Amino acid sequence: MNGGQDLGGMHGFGPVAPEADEPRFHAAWEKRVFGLAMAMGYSGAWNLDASRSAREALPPGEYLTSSYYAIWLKALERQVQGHGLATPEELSSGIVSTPAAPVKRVLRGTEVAPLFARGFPSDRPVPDPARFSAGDRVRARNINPSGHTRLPRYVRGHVGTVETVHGGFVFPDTNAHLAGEAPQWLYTVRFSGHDLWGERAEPGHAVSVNAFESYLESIDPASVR
Amino acid sequence: MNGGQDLGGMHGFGPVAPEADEPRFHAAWEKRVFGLAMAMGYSGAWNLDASRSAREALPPGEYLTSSYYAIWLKALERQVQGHGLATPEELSSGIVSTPAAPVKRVLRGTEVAPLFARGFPSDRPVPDPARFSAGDRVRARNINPSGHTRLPRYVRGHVGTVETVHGGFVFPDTNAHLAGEAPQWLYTVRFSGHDLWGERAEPGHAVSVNAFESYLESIDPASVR
Amino acid sequence: MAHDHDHDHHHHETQGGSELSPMELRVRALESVLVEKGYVDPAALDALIETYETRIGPHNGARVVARAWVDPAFRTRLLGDATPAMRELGVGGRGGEHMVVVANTPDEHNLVVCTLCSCYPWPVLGLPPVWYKSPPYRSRAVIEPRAVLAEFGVTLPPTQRIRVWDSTAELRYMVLPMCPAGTEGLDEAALATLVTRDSMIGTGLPRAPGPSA
Amino acid sequence: MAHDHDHDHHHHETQGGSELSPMELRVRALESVLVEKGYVDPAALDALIETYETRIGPHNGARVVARAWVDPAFRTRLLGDATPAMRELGVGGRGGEHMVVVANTPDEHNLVVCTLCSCYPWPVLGLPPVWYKSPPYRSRAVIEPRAVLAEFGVTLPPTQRIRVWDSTAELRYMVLPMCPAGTEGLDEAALATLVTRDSMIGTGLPRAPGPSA
Repeated sequence: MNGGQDLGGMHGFGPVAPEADEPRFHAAWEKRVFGLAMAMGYSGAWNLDASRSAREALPPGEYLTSSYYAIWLKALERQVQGHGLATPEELSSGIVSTPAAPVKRVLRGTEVAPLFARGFPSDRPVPDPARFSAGDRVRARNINPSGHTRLPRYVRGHVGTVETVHGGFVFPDTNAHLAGEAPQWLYTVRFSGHDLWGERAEPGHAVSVNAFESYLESIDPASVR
Repeated sequence: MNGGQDLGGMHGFGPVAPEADEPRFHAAWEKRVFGLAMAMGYSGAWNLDASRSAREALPPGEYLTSSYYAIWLKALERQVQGHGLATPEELSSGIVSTPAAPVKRVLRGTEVAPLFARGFPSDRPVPDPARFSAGDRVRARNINPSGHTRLPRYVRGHVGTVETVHGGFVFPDTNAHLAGEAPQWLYTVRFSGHDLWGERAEPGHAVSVNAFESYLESIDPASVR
Repeated sequence: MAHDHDHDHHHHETQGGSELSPMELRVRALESVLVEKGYVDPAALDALIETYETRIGPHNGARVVARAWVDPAFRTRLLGDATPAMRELGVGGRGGEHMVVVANTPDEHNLVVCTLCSCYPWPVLGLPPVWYKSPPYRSRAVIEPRAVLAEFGVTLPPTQRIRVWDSTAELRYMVLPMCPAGTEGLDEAALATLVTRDSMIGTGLPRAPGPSA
Repeated sequence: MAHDHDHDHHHHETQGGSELSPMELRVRALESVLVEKGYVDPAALDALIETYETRIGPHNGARVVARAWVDPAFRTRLLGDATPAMRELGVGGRGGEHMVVVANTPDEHNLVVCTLCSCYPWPVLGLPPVWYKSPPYRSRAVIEPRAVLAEFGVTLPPTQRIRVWDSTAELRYMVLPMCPAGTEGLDEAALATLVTRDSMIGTGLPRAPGPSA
């Protein structure tokens, strides 16, 4: 979605502001939100793409004026409610008043270390051959889905060069909406800064994104859909 | 600038929310801000484009969470301070503690009716002939200035058709920064919704913008700068 | 979006014991300084507010539309060069220096927006409503106009195209809606009462004439 | 941006007389419900927080970099397929399942960002700093990386290109910085101390060795 999260190329946010001590968390509640989001992410009620989608679905003004873990919290509350795992009254009061709904999995304390050390790979086999090869010139398609996508606005419509074919990966645009992993070939596509930003771009500047196959089209006009 | 004001095509703000009674102003202070902004706009210290630029220079999160006249107020305060017409302490206290700076004009009560009934036209002669004619296919240039511009992001890079040549008008991108009116030919350019938004665009949908000549380039590849 | 989330308001003494909001106090301070320094004439301030709060409004545009419905020659002048045509009816001024009128047809419906700020033909339609200036309308009108119209209760035939006019320069747009059916017996003044503000933005259609018409 | 402008927080009783912020109360309510309903094991919560607060951090990435500096074969494996190469050093896991390492050269400097959220190689660099997740960095890194680097005190020669990697999928990036001059006598552990977190994001360069080196 063209939401508050799609920040590449925006102006007006001011300078980058590193902190002197850079604590990992800035309040006790931030740690709990982090842990709760990670634990619930394992429940099977949703997935990582769905969580990202829930965060970026906050109204842009709210997204941009909420701290990072406040965004996580608000999205997690919405997900918990949206999946019927708790009611607004329960989240408001902290008092359970409805029965628990079934979840696929509950992450146990003893499982954290082995599971998180192994990780949760998102590469998947894709039966069809890759449509593009390293060196191909491709255009990032001009899509504007109202749902989740990982193709940022600033590359859409621009022509770049395929650098790497990474294999098949879970497709976030469907997975975020629990519509299947529908894996696709993933590429690294390099764009010149001049092509992305115009003649005033900083010289000697290139940007790469990771783009799923359906985000790309051949620049051979005959094959442009 | 690619700021919080450049809203065309964004998602996530929710439904349009008409009000039942639609008061012109929602608080007494809104009227005063409106009047102050209009009166100060006549002072010659800045111009309308500069005021728009000051409003959109608010950090995007603040822009998107401020009411309309709160944006006007904040921009006006910044302009008054930025031009040395009052100090932050004066604006904070309401108590004048420094001498007034000279301004070019002061709008008098008796002048309001005749001046505002006449208006403040922004058409200006342009010596050179218009580069484009009705029917020409043109591309909106991919510019990304950090300063004021009136070419919205959603049309940049897209090809449209010149419908109307309107004559010369003050160029906001320079005028906003008090760098001269530098008038340019102004056009109406029509884009198809499909070209702007991709294959999922609503059918039978076109969008026109008013584009200054320097926003446009011929799609003849030989003449693309 | 309609209320101010401002946190960094200044601190003021309550003046004269009245209870004013932080924004009222902040604006009052600004006004005091600008007036006392001589940049703003209080009489001009009053005249500006009075003008735009009470004198201008969509009745001006409605008169223009009704005239165009009854007078084909005026309609031609209006669509050809709207600013002088409106001046014939005494309509114009600040915010309407460069008017463009776009006519709805059975084939094409027009919708006006300002994605970048709030450009609006003040002397023709008055000051814009909050929704016109707010992010939902500004963001969506150009990407999903049909969905926006549906929220306004306007469902157009699929065969009627939608043309969106984004007011990105100093041209200001007014939509000339189609005259409703059943208005044959109405005079210009009666027709003007059918012309809603929204029908001149494109988010609405004119009222149908009442049973007495 | 670093504090929460949230207005619609829920109202809670103060629990046990302690003074908790609205956010603490809101999160406490959420945790209570999720734990009581059996969706969250408190021991898992504690283990997750403990792991990511104290166990992971940029020292892991620094070990990888130092090894690549001293071991050309490892460097080759790392740049060819980073995930198994890092596993050789026991580095990997959640948030680092698909690692890509990009090497700085005199001709090209690499910079990593996630414009759409906050993707970051957790097991290699730890949890990201606030600035990495915040709008200024996310918006500007892709459009004016040289200006961003200057704010970090990094001024590159104009002849050194800048390559920005926007982490838009599940690949996670680590920059392999160039080994500083004057490190000939240092062993791998000493070299690792020169590798800053920022030098592996691309917003910094490794430390120069101290006078004792």
